Amino acid sequence: MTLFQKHRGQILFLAGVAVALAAGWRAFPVLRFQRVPQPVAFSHKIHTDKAGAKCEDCHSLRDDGAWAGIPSLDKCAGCHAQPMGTSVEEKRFIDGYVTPNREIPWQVYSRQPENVYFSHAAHIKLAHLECRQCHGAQGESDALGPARVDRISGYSGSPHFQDMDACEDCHRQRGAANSCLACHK
Amino acid sequence: MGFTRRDLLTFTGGTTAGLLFTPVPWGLLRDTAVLSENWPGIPQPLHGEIRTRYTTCTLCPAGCGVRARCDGDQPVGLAGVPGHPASRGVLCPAGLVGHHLAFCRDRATEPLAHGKPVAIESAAAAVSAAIAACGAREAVAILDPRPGRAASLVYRRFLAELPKGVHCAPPDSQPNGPFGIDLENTRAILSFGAPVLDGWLSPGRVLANRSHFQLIQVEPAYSRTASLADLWVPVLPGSEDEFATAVVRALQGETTDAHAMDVARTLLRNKPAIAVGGGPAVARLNAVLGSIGRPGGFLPRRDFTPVTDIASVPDGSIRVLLIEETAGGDPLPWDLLRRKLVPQDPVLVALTPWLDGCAQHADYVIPAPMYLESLDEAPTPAGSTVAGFSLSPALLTAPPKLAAPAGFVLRLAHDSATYPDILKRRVAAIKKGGRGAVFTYPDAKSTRVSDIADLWKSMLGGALWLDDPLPAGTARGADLQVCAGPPGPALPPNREYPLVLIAASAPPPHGSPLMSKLYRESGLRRPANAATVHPKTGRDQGLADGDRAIVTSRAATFPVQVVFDPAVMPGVIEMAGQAVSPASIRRA
Amino acid sequence: MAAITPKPARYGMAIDLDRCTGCGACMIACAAENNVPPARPEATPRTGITWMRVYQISNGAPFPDSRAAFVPILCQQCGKETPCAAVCPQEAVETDPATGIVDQMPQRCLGCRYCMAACPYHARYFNWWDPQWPAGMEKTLNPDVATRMRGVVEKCNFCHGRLHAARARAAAEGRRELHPGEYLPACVEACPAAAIVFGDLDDPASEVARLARDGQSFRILERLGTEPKIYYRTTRPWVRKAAAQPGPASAPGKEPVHA
Amino acid sequence: MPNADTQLMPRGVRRSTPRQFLLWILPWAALLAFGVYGAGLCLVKGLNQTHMDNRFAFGLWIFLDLTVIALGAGAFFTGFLLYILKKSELKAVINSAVVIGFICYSGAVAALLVDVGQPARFWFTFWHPNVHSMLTEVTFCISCYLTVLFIEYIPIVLKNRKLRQIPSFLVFEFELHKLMPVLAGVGTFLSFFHQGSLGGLYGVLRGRPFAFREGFAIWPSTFFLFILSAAAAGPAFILLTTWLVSKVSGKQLVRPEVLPMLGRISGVLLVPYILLKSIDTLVWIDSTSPARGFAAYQYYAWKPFGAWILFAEIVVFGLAPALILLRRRLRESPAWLLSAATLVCLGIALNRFVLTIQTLALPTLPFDPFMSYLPSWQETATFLAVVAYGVLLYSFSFRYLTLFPQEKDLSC
Repeated sequence: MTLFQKHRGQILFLAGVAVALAAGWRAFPVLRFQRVPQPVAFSHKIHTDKAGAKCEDCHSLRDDGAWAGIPSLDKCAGCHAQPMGTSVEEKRFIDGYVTPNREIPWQVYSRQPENVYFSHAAHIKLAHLECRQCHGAQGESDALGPARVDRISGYSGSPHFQDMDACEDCHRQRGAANSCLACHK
Repeated sequence: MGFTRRDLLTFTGGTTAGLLFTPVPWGLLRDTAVLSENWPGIPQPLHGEIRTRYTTCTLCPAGCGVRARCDGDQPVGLAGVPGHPASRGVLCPAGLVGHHLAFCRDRATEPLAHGKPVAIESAAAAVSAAIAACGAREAVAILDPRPGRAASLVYRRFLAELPKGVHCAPPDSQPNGPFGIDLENTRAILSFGAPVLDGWLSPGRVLANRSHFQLIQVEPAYSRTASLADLWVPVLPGSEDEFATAVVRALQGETTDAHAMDVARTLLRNKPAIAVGGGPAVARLNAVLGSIGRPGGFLPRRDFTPVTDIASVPDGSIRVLLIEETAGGDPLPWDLLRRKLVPQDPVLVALTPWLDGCAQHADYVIPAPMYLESLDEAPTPAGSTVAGFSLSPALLTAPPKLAAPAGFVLRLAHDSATYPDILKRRVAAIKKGGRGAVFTYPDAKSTRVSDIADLWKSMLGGALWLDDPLPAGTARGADLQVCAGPPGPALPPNREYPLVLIAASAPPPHGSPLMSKLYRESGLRRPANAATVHPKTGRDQGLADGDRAIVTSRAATFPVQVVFDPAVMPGVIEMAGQAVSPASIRRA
Repeated sequence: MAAITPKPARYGMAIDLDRCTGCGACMIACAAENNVPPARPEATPRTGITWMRVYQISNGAPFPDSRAAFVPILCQQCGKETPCAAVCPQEAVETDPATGIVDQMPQRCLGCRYCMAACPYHARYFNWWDPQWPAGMEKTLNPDVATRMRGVVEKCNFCHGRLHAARARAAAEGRRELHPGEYLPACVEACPAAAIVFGDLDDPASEVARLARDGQSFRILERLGTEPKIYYRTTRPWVRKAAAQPGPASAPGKEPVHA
Repeated sequence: MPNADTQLMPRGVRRSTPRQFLLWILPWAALLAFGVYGAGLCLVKGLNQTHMDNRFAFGLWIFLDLTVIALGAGAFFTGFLLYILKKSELKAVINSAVVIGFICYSGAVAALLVDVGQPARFWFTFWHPNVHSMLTEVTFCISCYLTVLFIEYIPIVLKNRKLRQIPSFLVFEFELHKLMPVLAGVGTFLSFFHQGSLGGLYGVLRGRPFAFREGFAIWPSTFFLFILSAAAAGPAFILLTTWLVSKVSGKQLVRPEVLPMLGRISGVLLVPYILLKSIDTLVWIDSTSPARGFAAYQYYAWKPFGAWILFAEIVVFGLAPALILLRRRLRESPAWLLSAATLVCLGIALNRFVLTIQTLALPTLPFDPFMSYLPSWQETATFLAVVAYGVLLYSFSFRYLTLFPQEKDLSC
């Protein structure tokens, strides 16, 4: 009691500090991002294991070196015109997208700012990077996690796609070009 | 004791201090910075697959090949087709951004009857009725901006069915009549006001040959061409024909006019030489130069069908006038057209993509597809020595309610065929004729027509058919008279109009908003309202450089911005797109 | 691993002033290629954005002896003590060692305009307005170039989007090096008179290097010592005089340069 | 209520009645509001609200910044003389000097924030600094020095009669006071630096032969000229303001010998400045400019920027006031003293004007025209807002704080 009275000031101050630290380190990183679930429950695992698909089968380079990214619906429809399994998810997917021929509004984990120029061709064909080096174990994942979108800037908050420093470090280590317009446009 | 204000302050102090050691401030700073990088409301490009597609430019008669870089199906950049025989892989500034036209304001997007939206059927019915209601002596006319197309044929057929149908074209729409210009072999060009270096024929073809011809520009205006020509002969406005005659006499060794002698000498030194532009005397001049039917001169081609010049149609004779306007063409002077119509309730039908041209006066507006919005055609490229034809496949999806002019006329004729059918027939005819070769854009190769299995398909992929040349010596000098315009009026200045108004090159009537780079965002080209005068002339009229002023001619008065240029002929006013006429200028 | 960076190039241009007819195709092609917004109604030659700008010059002789020539001015990509790069307070401007191109980063730019004051060629342009396109026209924007925002400086970067595209194509074929001519700025491609030659000034075999070396070529404001990479050529003495003489010809009382 | 008002005032000095004070404040407040509106337009709608353009990338505002910062130099230099060189007579004006310094610098920074196209990115300069840029130097020094001035301002505020009653404030103020010499030292260093960098700002523009100067190490000669000229102008400006305030308030604020002393300091510094400036100009005309292909006469071929500007800068606004201020007899007479001080301040303004505006007006391309520029009303309003802000802040400080310690003794 008297002790509290004596150090009332300091205690309150420290309490403030504690609250701030908790909010800043625990709450902020969570609140900062909005979690957007994927429209379709897709399992890379099943497709690689059961269907024996390889990354390049769906995610490929075009002839002009541009990255095709996530395949369009017809790629899925190729096999999923009719249900292949018995899962409810698949049925919902077919009824929701394949039958009405609606493109799937995938949430991109790695959405880059408009002014960023990233060449998959250079990183795959020249630097020989593995997909996982940037995309982690996405290829083996059984379910697609939600995409994290920064509430203010609207950018991807994926753990695998850190900010510019990460790119720069790697480029520095490998002695790759590091000028602004090497990666910006 | 309770929680005092001071406690609150201490606590807040603590939190503030604490926050500095968390990611909050830096995280927020970074986010705001990133936010400022893609500022809200800034349009973002599409990101589809990049494809290349080919078509042919129909904005002007040059018929340049177009290579379109498309993002998905949307063209995002236009460029020339390398090796294209008519355009040599080059586009003009307007052509480079032709894919923007579809997004311009003042577009006609639905059929209008007396300003009110109507269904295309009812518009057609009304027009048919008007045609049926024509009196015996009253004509039905179609104004065809680009004769020689398959569409023109549709018009002719339709008009032939009518008791009094006139297929007419704007003045000077068939320069050099049946002749092409053998630019590749000519060594001197004596140009009477033709904008040789500023949009004449096709820029690519002219500039590719620029290094091997002498250019003499006879023109009162200090035009682009005049300023760049090897010799500029600034004759008085309207005296071009006089000078041509003088040159003829000089060539025959009869005159002593120093300028004419000088010019004649240059022409004789650089043969073959040709004279272009201007009036009858210029035709004579070409005869004397022997430039007709000879290499390096005017060579005749097959496909020519003369069309009535609208100016030569008797005044007050047309009851129903259908005017086709192209996406890039200049609108005709309205007073000229009005004179041709019958005084009592004439019917004017505008087949046009624009609302701001003749559509303003039209009873019926039939919205035509914009450039690149529908399958179109390009006839023989301007100045080509052989007949030619190419398709202009669509790259953009057109709004629903548009109707191609030829398609509308087919509808009037109750012909079941569509415009594409007509184009198909034209291509089939070419195939049947078996003459000439086809230059295909994607591979830049020329193939004999006879060796092509599916001509229609390869034409749709972007191609230019060129006829075989006519055997030499099949041309008569007299034919060139066809194309010679009337001589300009000689203009003695008088008290009321002390100056002479002459044409300076005008901005295109419609164009991509990016054309502002040339006309407003840089001094490269003078805007439409610039009146350029010699400083002395200006000062005599009590003007200063940059003044706002009023130019008055017999025809009209215009508000202008005065520009002083010591290069301009004293006593004249140079203004965008004006006919030669006496004029005065005073400070506004 | 030096191998990862291709042999550095020093891209430059040789512009033949005797061929240029001032048609402006380069300016239009440039604006379309680089997503430069069209002018606002209030815009003037002094507030407009033209990475490539063609100036008309005159021999100064009055009627009827006047002759005109046209001088395309774009960023001269200064190679030494680059005035703009030196002054930018936050490294929004830098010279790319791999290409010699002076990069401008609008996303880093504060909009202080110090670089514009520093540039002797007036080749830098400020976004005085929010960029705006007519409704629907944003679909025609070039995907290889990011649009800029209000309040930042931009300038010619030799169509860097095209360089990216060319590199991507090469990478897809497993190449690091670009073939000569594989990468051309839009203005070079669009010029109907083929007045602009573009290439690597350090590659002795390249056309541009040859032109730069021969006697006909000069650079504008050469004596400022900033080693610009744009060479101009002409055989007309007055053009050379009017374009190459250091210091403004428009100075009052300065004799005009006659043909 | 007046008595509360009087309780806030320093003891033993008389101040105008609240009504008078209000009447004095109102017009300035109105001006400030108007200016803030203009600045707001520039921030919301963008810099198209100004008449600056791609050729006149800098305009009225940069001129304002350079000038007020030069005039604000009185703060650091007086501090330097008082705390470092122990010129204790300057105690009489140091507080006023600090306030003026604070006003000038905060005003300049405010104007700069409106001037840049992306104010939200102001911190980029600290995050990604380009160490070769003079502007980086300027930004760092000015922001630091502004902080210093702020800290120097605090004790003056805390000395306020009412605030003194809070014991902890008193202690804090006392502690701060011991810090003053240190702060003055730091401030002096920073100021010397950024005054110089501001000069360097233009001196390094090798693309602008009119402004470009050779120099020592990385610093062009303008770097040093600016330091000197600012040091000379600072005291002159304090002299002027002190006189002005005593005229407006109708009180004697400092002992009669103080102002002439300030004048003398200014004069003493002006002489070397003029000397160096003349030498620098000659070197520039003779070699620097011609070496870059520009004959110096060209610059003065355009009206209104004739050679008269050089003459005015060096003789009318430099030599003349210097001679006046160095002659004791002239210095003692208020008329001479004040006109000389005015000339000095005008000279500085002209010098900054020439460097900012004339530099940009002159074409560099052979085929480029001479450009002129008139600020838009929004620009002018923002400019006036800074002035109004200064007057207001100073008026309040003068009313409630002790800016002139001697006033008390002189008034009784």
